[in-house]
Amino acid sequence: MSAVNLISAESIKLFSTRSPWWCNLLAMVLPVGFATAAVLSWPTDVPISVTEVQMGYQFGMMLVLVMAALAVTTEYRFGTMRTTFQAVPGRSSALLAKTALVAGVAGLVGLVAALGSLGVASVLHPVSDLGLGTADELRAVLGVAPVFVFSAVIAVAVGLLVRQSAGALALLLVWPMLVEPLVSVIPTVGEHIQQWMPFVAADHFLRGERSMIADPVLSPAMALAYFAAVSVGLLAVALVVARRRDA
Amino acid sequence: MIEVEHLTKRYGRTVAVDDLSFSVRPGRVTGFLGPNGAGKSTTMRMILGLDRPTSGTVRIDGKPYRELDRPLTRVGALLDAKWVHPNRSARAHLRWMARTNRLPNRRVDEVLETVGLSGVADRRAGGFSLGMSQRLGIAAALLGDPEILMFDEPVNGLDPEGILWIRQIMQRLASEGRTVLVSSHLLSEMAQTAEELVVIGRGKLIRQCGTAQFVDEASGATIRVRTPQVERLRGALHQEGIEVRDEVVDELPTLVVAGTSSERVGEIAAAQGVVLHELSVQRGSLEQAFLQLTNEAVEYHAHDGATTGNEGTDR
Amino acid sequence: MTLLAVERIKLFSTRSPWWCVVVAVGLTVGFTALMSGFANEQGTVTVGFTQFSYQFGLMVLMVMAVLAVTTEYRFGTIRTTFQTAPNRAAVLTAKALLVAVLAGVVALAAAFLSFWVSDLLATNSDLSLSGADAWRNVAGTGLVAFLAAVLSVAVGILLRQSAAAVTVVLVWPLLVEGLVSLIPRIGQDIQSWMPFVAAHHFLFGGQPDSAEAAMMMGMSDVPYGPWAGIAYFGAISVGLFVVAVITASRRDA
Amino acid sequence: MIEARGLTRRYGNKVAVDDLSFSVRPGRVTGFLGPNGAGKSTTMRMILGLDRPTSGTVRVNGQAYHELDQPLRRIGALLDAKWVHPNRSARAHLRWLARTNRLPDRRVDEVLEAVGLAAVANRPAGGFSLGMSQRLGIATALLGDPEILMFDEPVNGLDPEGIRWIRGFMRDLAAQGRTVFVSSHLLSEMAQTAEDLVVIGRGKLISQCTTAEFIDNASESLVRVRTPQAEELRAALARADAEVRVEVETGALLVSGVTTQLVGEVAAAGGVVLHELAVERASLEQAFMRLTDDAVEYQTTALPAPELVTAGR
Repeated sequence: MSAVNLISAESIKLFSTRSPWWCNLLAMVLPVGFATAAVLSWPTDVPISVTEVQMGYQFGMMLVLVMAALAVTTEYRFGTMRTTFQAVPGRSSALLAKTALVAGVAGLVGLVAALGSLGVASVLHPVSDLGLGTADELRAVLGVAPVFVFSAVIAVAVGLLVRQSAGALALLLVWPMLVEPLVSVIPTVGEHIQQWMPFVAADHFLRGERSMIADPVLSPAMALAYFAAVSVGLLAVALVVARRRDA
Repeated sequence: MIEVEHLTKRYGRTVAVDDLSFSVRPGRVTGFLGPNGAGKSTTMRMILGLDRPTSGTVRIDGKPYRELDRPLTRVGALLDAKWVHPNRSARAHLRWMARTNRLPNRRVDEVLETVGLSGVADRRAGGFSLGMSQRLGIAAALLGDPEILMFDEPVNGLDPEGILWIRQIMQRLASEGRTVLVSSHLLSEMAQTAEELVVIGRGKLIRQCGTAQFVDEASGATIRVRTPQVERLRGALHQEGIEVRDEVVDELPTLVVAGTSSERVGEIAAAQGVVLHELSVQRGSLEQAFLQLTNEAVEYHAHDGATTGNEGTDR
Repeated sequence: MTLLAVERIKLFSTRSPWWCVVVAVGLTVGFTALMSGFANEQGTVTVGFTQFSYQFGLMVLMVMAVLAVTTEYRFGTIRTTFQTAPNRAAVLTAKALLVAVLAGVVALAAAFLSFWVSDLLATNSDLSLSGADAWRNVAGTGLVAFLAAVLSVAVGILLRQSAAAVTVVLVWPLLVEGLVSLIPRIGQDIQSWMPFVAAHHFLFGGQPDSAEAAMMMGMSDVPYGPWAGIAYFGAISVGLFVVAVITASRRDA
Repeated sequence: MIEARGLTRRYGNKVAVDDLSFSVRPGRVTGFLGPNGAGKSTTMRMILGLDRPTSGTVRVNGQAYHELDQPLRRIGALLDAKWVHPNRSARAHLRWLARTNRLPDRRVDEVLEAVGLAAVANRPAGGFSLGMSQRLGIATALLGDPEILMFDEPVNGLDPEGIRWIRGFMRDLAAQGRTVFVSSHLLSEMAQTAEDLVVIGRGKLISQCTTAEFIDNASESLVRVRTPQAEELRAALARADAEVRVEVETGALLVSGVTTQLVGEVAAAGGVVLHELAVERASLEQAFMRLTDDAVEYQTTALPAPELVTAGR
């Protein structure tokens, strides 16, 4: 069974139900919508920066997390995971194919959302010189794609471990939106711990010095590498667990 | 007493139940039959006030379901055995139901005992097999000790012992004077359980009558006779004006007689001194009768070349 | 009363509410303890500081409230429920009330435990529950959780589906309300009228460290007082719940 | 060919399947019977490599399931018809499955046609009745045109037309030389469909034999006689060394250890008028009840003992 077949099977699965379409659509529309709102209310004579235009990427990321987690948990909920393992007894290859597909889709969604935001902003706000000239600008825009890719990997891994939609989603949403930001409130050590939080690291990669980390240890590129390592590590654990478990 | 009058339910353009009227009487098991998609479940859900009829009414002892006080003491129903929270124990499931209708907790233990789940009452229902869930569903239906009971495919998933048990419990409930309405696709089971039938197809009433009547109308009974003195018996039956057909059954020559009783054939044979090797009544099966009557009401025909004629009469 | 008792049996006979209660209290109190432990040296622990982590508990309790409804739809027990008690408005109100009371009590317990734990750990700070503002801050979390649970039940009834409902009740307060303020010029005005911002203002408004608390939500000044804030939040919760009940009564179960 | 050797599965300290060995041969329908909780589903899941055996092996055409390349082409199975995403169409469900084992999309339409779902193939499966889901499950099993087919309670939820259809369908598959392994609780159905039986109880093998043998081993066959001269016939039969009982409700005589011919001759010789003379074969249900009596896990209580039940009447 070749990887191509497995990925193609997974893509039929993913795109033959409604929720991934909704999630992906919203993941593209919301950041662009946010960029539009931001640009429209920005003073027309003051330039806006690329980083500010991309601020709404978090909406997209949340929906990508939801989409990727549901791609796994609904299979457990409706019993199709068993059918999958029946058709592909090598479970890891089936799950890797799913991860690859979901992550790939997430990356594309990220790219569309980021370029869409940029495009809308440059049309609506001609005063600003919005482009992909500097390394920072490139990272802020094109970087959304890898961030979404690895976010999706994390979500697939959590979905495999938790197997249950509500639990997986609560974890995946509360973690980046509440736990990671609140960590910085802890006096003395909070800010130091915070920069080792995966989604904060991803944010640091995208936004560089504008991210919430005051005194970063990692360079933006290293922050992405760190985020990727966390996601792949989590996936490895999830695959081992899924292989050992009864389906 | 359940009275259904001109009941209609539309979902968009599809008509699930179409001007359906029937009533279910106490003291007997009434079978509710129909092909898939005939509207049986929808009808049952409307009886319980779960779905709103587009038009028409359902009355339970003269009142709509939603107006019943403590409805569980009037109607007990099992529609889907899997409608239980998987992490809740069987006992807790019944306890909350009992509480809604102010039934004592003691009653919970009683019905658990009746369905044979006492030993597993505190286990989570999610770990139950379909058969055990089915028993839990039946316990829930019996909880309020209601006069009217309604079961949707109660035999589904039960093992043979359970099937036998439910057949007996339904007959017992009817003999206590209760109203019992049961839907099922298993006609060999229904033939043994239901005295009365309500048959629907495409949402419309096809027939409401006794089971025996239903079967006999569709396919009359025949009598199978085997004897070493075939010609003598044939002649004697001819003289009495009785029709006889020759067939080969189980590789033995056999006379098939229609339009009379086995008693009469036996007496004619005895009068002529004919030795009988077999004298048995062959009834049509409920399956045959049902398939004949609902033929055009079946919605999804499978393609097959293999079905043979009279499987229903196999013993 | 009967219906409340029924909902109580239902809620506590599955595991997830227990887990939610434990996690809600544990997270809130644990995080407060962590913060207070580190803040002890500076001696800057205030009443508001001990309540910063209320959102942890609140989110978990909202998830619990959503699941109390959506699992009934998922497992079909809602049909059994409506079969045993055909008055749907009464059933759903009983459920909302029970879940809300539970959420309120748990949040209250978490708030007082947080305060008490901070008091133990932050020996250098002079913590005391005196004054209306301090009491509103600590005891008010119960009220906020109560109303937030009603809102969550309403969302659950309307969406009937765990994944969607959980996403909505988490993304709304955590992301939407915060990011709204980033829209230039009008963003902050819109934000003041966001329900969870109003609830937050009820808890922390008018306190010495309200600025820090406001910053946490990424929010600015609001043009109304704390009690108006909770009234506004309550109106939205109850309004949504009424809409949900009407919808459920009309719908096929 | 499916072969189980010493198959055992424990969950904690509960033994679901206990040293089970059997084989299922091609060219016939083999019924898999057992009371609830006997371990049938667990066994089927182990055959498909979904659950791991604690010990023992099960082989499909000589190979363990996980060693099969493109397993859908070797063994097709229907374990639970509801294992379909409710928002996914029947066609999409079959298409992704076909893709995993490199089956052409054309095959999807063929099997949809074969089970009679072609017209509703693009509707979401969540709106299907249990009967339609069951047909979709059967289509899934047929997808890879496999030599071996395994069905867990395939009749569940089918309407009478569907029941008759699948009965004929399984016989056809076996007649084509395939191995067909079917579990079911509906014994009147199995009696009409299965030639061979594998019967288990509490995880252990109770019997593996043909259906006819199974019934004959478990129960005697009786001759049922109705006559207005019961006493005379009874006496005459007693002289012929036949054992006679009286059925209480009807007054009919139940004679064991003789043929209908013999009873007919005895009656004629004594000038006895007969109203009925028929063989009363034991049903599979009766045979099953007798053999699995102590293997039933959730015994129900407080009901009268089963009366003599005659199947197919």
